[in-house]
Amino acid sequence: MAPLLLLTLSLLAYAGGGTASLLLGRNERAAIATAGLSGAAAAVLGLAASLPVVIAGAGPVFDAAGPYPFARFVLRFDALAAFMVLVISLISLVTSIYSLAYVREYSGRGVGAMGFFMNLFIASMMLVVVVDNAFWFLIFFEMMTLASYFLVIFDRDEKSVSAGFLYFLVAHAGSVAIMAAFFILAAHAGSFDFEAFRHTSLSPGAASVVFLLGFLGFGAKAGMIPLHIWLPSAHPAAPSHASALMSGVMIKIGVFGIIKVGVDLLGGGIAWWGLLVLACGAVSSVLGVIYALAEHDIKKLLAYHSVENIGIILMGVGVGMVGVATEQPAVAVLGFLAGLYHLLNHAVFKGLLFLGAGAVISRMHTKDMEEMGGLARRMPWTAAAFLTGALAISAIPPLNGFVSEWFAYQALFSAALGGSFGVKLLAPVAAVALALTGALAVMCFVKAYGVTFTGQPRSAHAAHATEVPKEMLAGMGVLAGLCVLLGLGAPVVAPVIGRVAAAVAGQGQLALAHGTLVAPGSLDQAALSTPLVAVLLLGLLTLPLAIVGYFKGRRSAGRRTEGAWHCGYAEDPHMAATAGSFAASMKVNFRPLYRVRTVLNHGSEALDAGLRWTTAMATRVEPTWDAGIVAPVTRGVQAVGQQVQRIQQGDFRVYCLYIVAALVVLLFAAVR
Amino acid sequence: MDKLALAAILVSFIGAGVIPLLPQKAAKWVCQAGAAIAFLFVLILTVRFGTGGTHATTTTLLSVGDIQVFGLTVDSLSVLIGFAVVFIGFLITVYSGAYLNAGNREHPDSGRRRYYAFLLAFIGAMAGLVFSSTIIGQLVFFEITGACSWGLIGYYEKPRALRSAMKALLVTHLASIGLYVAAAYLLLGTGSFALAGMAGLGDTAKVIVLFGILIAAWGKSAQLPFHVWLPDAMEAPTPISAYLHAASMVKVGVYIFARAIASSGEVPPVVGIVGATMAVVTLIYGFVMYLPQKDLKRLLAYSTITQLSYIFLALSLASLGSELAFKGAIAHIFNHAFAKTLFFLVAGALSYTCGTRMLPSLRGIMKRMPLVGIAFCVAALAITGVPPFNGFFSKFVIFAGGFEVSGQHLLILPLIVLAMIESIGSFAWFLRWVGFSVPGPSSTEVATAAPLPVAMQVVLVTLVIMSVCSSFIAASWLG
Amino acid sequence: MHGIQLVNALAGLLVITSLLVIEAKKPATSAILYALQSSVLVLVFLALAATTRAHELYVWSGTAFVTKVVLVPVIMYRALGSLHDPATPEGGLGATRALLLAAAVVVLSFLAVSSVQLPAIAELKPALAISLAHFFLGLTCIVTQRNILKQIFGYCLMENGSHLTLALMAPKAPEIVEIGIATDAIFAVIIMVVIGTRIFRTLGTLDSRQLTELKG
Amino acid sequence: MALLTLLPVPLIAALVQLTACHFRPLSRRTVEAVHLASIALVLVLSLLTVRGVAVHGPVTALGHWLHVDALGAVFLALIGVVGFLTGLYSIAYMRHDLAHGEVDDRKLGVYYGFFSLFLFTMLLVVTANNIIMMWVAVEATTLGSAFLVALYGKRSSLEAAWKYLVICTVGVAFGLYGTVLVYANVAAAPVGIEGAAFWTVLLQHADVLDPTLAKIAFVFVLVGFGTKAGLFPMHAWLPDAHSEAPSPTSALLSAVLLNCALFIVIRFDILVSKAVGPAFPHMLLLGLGVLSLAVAALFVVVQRDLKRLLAYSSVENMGLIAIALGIGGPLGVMAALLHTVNHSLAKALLFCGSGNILMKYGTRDLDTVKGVLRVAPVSGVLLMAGALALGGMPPFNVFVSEFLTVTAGIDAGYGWLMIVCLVLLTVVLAAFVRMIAGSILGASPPTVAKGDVGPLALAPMAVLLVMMLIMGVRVPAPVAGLLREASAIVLATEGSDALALRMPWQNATTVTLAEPVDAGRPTCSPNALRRTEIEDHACSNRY
Repeated sequence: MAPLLLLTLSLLAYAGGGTASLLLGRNERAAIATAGLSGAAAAVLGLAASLPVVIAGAGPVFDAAGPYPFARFVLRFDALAAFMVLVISLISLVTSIYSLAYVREYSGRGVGAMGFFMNLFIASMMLVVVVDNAFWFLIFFEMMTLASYFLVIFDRDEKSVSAGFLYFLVAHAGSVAIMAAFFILAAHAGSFDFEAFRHTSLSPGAASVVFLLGFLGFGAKAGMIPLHIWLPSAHPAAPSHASALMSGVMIKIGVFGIIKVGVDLLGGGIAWWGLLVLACGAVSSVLGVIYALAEHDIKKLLAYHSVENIGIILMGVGVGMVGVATEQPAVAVLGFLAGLYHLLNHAVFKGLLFLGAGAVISRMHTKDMEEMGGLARRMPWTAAAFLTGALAISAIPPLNGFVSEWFAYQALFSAALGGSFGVKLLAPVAAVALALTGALAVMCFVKAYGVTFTGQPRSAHAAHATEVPKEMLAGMGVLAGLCVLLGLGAPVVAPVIGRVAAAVAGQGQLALAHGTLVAPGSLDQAALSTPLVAVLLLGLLTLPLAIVGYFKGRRSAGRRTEGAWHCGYAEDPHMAATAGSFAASMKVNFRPLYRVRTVLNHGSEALDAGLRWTTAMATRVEPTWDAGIVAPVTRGVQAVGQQVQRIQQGDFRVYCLYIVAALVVLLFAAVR
Repeated sequence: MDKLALAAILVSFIGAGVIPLLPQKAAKWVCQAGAAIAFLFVLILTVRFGTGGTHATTTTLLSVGDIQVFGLTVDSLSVLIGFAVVFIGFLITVYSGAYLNAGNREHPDSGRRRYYAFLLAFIGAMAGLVFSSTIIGQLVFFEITGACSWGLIGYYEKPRALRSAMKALLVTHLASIGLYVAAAYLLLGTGSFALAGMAGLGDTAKVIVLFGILIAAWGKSAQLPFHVWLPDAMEAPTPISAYLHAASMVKVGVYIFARAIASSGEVPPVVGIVGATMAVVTLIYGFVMYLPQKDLKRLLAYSTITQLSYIFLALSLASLGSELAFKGAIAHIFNHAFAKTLFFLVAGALSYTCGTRMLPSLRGIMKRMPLVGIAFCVAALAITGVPPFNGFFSKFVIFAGGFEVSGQHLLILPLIVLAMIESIGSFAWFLRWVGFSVPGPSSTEVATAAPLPVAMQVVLVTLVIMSVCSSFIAASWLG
Repeated sequence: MHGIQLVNALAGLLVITSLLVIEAKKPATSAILYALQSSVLVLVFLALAATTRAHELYVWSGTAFVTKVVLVPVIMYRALGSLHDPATPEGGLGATRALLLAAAVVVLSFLAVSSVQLPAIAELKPALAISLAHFFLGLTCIVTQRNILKQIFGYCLMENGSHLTLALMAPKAPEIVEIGIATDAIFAVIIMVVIGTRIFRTLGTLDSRQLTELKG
Repeated sequence: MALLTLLPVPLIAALVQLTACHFRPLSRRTVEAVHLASIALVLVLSLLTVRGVAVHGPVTALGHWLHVDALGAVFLALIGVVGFLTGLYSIAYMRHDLAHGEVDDRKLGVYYGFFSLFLFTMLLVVTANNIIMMWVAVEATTLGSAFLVALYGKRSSLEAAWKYLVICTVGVAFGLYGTVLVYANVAAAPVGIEGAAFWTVLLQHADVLDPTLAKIAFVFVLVGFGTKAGLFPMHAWLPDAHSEAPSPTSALLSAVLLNCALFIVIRFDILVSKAVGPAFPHMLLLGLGVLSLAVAALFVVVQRDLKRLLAYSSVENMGLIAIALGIGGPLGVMAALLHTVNHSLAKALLFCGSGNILMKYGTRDLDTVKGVLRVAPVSGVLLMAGALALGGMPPFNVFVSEFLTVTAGIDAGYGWLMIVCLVLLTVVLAAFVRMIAGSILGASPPTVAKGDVGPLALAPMAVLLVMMLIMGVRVPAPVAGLLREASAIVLATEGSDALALRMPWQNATTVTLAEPVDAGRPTCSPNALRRTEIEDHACSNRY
């Protein structure tokens, strides 16, 4: 079937399922099932629609009249859009399955509405990426935010409401910036169609303004530092499957938008745009991971990792943009490849991690890792899935995270080889940042996994936790499998994404795979075979086990199980490293960077103070109109009136004199 | 078709004249019936106009010599706004019937004849103004709406209410001097009161007429420096605030300005520049005044002021040559009417059920009254311009028009940017209150709320639907 | 003596008599003096009639005699008999100041009249000036006197002044006009007396300063 | 001859009643019957006369002594209509006073007698052709109404009557000087003019007037009759007399008497304009008008006595009419005449309303009168509508003439002055609105019994309100025609050049199309061209 038809069906399924879920509100089981199943079905349709286009590298365009003459409803299902639809559908499929069980947690709190907002959220994300008219783009962009806002505030407590406020505000401000960018384009193009934008050439100044506005707006959506402030509070507040979508997919819309504006609409243009993106990406990645390390709240930790990973994606995109601007096709394609690959990967493993966190939280009823511990024994499947995700996000080969980060390195290095001074300077620095990020991410996930799943339970909930239902496990399982597949299958996947990247860069295809090898353009530079790595690693794992087995002595068997103070080896919850102790050294070493965050918080305090001052001023100004103008005028008129009343003082003899006076004055006027 | 418009106007006035002669119990029904009939006429007119090829027609009803004194214009602009005004008027009469009773917790009342008579007369005056083809017709109905507003603001007869009523009347009357001057100039310049003649005026006369109208419009639409009356006008019963001070009467100003702009052909740019600047100044002032407001209605009053500023901004842009902005302005008049009415009626529902409209004591509405909670959210989002609610669509078009014009007039660009920033700010502020009031556990006032009468529920639902749909109606109507 | 000079001289006499009316201590005396003055006015009319050969003026002088010399003084005299308010101060200006004021008014009137360019009254200008001055003296009486009865005299003096002006400037006006004016005057005096009487009965005073309750 | 029978009717009624009550008071029923017959006959006859004027042109009777042209007819109609309605209202009002012992049977006879006498004198003013007779009639109105003012015999009413008498006689005496100057001036003309005191004659020989003398005469006339018309600063008698008189009399004083005085001013304005050009009289009228408007607006806004408030409002409206006259031109004159009519109707309504308040509350202190709408609903509604109308709210008539005045002013180049006037009118509106808010709305005091005054008192008011509404929505054709004729009379002498009367928007082609000046009716008929022009203006009052 035609991709567009499938896409339409998919959208209809989301809409229908969401509405049905809302209408079924009272019947919660049915609502949950409707929303979940329709979401899954729609996601499958979406996958079916997008996969062929992604593989083919190009897709159809649909055009219909809108309510306003300027608002033509144009859908453009090109490679990038299809790729985004693919990512969305993938995560949506998983979360929909996951939700079948997970949402029961929320029964009695309006699960019908939750299903509605979820489906609306997904549908609007899909529309954002495929629509090709600025007007509709903004509408769907805002609807996406709106739907997710309601998911964020779903708990209706003060914390989630304020998180939702911050989230929506930043997103809305961003959308207004984007709107402004589009208006400038439209003013030159005379139309709101993206197609017209593409064929408009702006002066460098105007183009830069447009790009900066778009970068701000989409960067805010992407959660890029310093526009990330909303993210660590909003993602944790939402239900976990929504967090998975937000973190896994929605923030990618921001990246998508940056590519859209910078490359697609403005045509790549100027090199410093790419450098700006690159620099922001580097900063985001390092700071994101450092902040993540300090978090004890498991979902907040994951949220900061999203900031980090957005940084990595942006590094790739930045390099891609530099490549386009400086007309280095290989660098461009490689950069976008790295970015898009990581985009996909991050969606998968971050989705997995959030679902895992959701599974844990659904049993623990807390997000604080300090109260967890030893869950691996009680929730083995969840633990395994979480571990896979953790390994993937830490870029441990042969999982997918490693592949895309490897591409990112390659992109940075090849960019550093050519190009201007700025690129030469910045690319290696970014590479170093990437390395640092990778190292810290490993540390962070050692902490996250270790503290949560290993050791002794640190609370009653933790001690009595049970495995989560099958639907949830199935969702996580799919994603865990994908982590492996996208890693091991890199030789197959990379060329496909490469085609998308090439389409984005407007360049020819780059030869990326040679058998089981993945190479960034040319074999001379570097090559990677994830299957081989996997085999080697398996071997590496088996070898120590064999050695241990061989040297297994009596000592370990005769270990005393007494408490430590009784010279035994029994574990005690207090012995395990806690989340806090893990990060303590980091906190000391990176104190200046943490202070940045404090300063940012101070920034919001300054904003608060400003607001208070303005409010105080307004309070004072408001009555001054009455007190300063209305009252004086009325009182003045009254006072003048009372003065004038003296004319009529009562003595008619004086009145007679008035007449004489009038006569005299008028006579003078007459004979004058 | 002009017969239908005339019938709608006359039905309302006749009904209003009859009400004082009837017993008090009948007043409510006569008022609702009158409004319903008027709405029916306008509805038929709308449908017939929409399907009948949309020819603009002007009929002269009263003329002396060759001077057109009063006539009716039926064109897409007047029919659209007329529909909104009479439709909302009808909804308000329905709502009022339920609102004005002894069960009202804030203002227990029996619904006196005066209320219904003024309300119905107001509907007629509003329809008359919208369909009027001459400036003198506009002036007359302008003044009548002012008088009705005076009668209704002071309805509760508290000294404060009476003072506010007087303030509203006098401030708008003072501003109407501009319209007097404009009408005189138009007559002297063209020998007719017909607005259609404005295009034929010389540049100086046109500027004088337009500024006259603009000043009157500022007064009626509560723009700086005439805005002082509107926040105080919130002493009126809430349905009145909704109708007069959000949906219709304050739109008189922008409407007459829109008509003038539409009729005057080429407009000297000074009008647009002054109009846009004042609009943005008001916009920012209005926004800053959101901050200290604790009374929901007062907050809404300032919000009305800023939204009207948007319309003024759009009309000024239209006068500078942007057709897009003109459509945006009209659509915004239409959309904002529904959204703001909804918001006011939500406030009314809250004060009816909870006995207060002070925001800090209204929490957890969703839990106790889901319908009101949803309406609250929809209204807030519609007003602040979040898609898919109606406010976004018209605001978008207005901004688009602004960028379109900014090429020729450099001053416009910073103004538009300021307006966009204000739009974010006002969004933030309303979102804050939505977050504060709608979700979460109920406060005592909300938890012990009285049930909401069915009539009020029906009206709220209708308006919620319109808050989503109206922009599409406006869009398809204006083409 | 030439007719016109006679007229002018008699007119001068009018000013003096009017001053007497104003400054008379007792209202009753004023009534008598007013009769005296009115008879001077009748003489002026007669002189004027003779000079200008305006036969209408004979009728005028007749009516003037009846109303001003007979009726008004009688009415006033009778009214004053019943109204006596010792508490009301005489007010007034005192003889010296009254004289000075009269002189000033006359001078001003002469100045004013000198600019009038009417051939018919070219020779009667002194009389005309005096008639004007007379009118203003009446006004002065109203303004300066506190006793409301004196104000009635003030009105009568004004009446005489304007009457003289009329005679000087429009000697040929129809008799009926004159009758109308005279009727008005007599009725005005009657009504004033009636209301003045009622004021005295109700308020117990004739002091115009007591009549300042209505103000603002 | 309606005109010939018109004058004796009220005179006879007055004499009968006054004579009767001097000897033995008639019964209430008898005096009421006589009164009713008198006012009804006056209404019918005056309207018949007016109709005659409208159809056949000016009416002249008693040789040349009586003359009614369209201008006079407007005022004659006003006297007839307002006289009848207030007369009708008097019956209810005086019955109430009688029942409450405010008056006795004798006083009732006096009241009705002087009422008719007052009517007679006013009829005489507008019908007299001889200018000195006109003066006599004006003086007589003072004398006729002074007793009405003093009717209650209270301290304040006597004081008001005394002031009214003194100030008006002094003021009107100046009017005599003006009249005599004009007469003497024309009479002394070398060509020898017969009947120089007759209005119709004077008008034809206006060119013989000496310019300086004409100016001086106009000043005297303006001050003299302006006193009677209540123009500032000669207005001082007005608030006292209006507030102390019985309410129907106040209505008559304010709605008709002031107009009669104004009528004479208009007459002299025509004459002097013809002699020395319109600039001078118009300047004076405009000046006094603005002054009156400004001062009266301020007086109105601080006034706490209902009837004094209405009285000052009369000063304000007279000022407005003077302004419109001062502006001149077809629009201005039309506005002035229309406003005369409109103000009369509105003020009659409101003074009657104040009578209702007096009947219910026994006071006119606005701080004491509260909640009229609850005590007397119909009176409340009528008063509210009337007050709003007088404040210039459409769809009532006052709005129309105010708007026309402003338009005329802007046309004549007085744009800023008109804005000032509008601001002052806003001040007046504020006063009325505050009056309504404070006294008509609100809770009623417990001491006042609920229930409206009788239908006999309400009916005339309702009629007035309906007339105001009609005049506001669409001036009936006969009225419009009469006003048009009347303004043509005023305009006929304004300038010799017919083209000067052209409206700004009429281009030269319409003028060439117009018929040549016709000489059909020499004194007052406008030529065809003018007629069309005025028609064009009249439009604006019939929106």
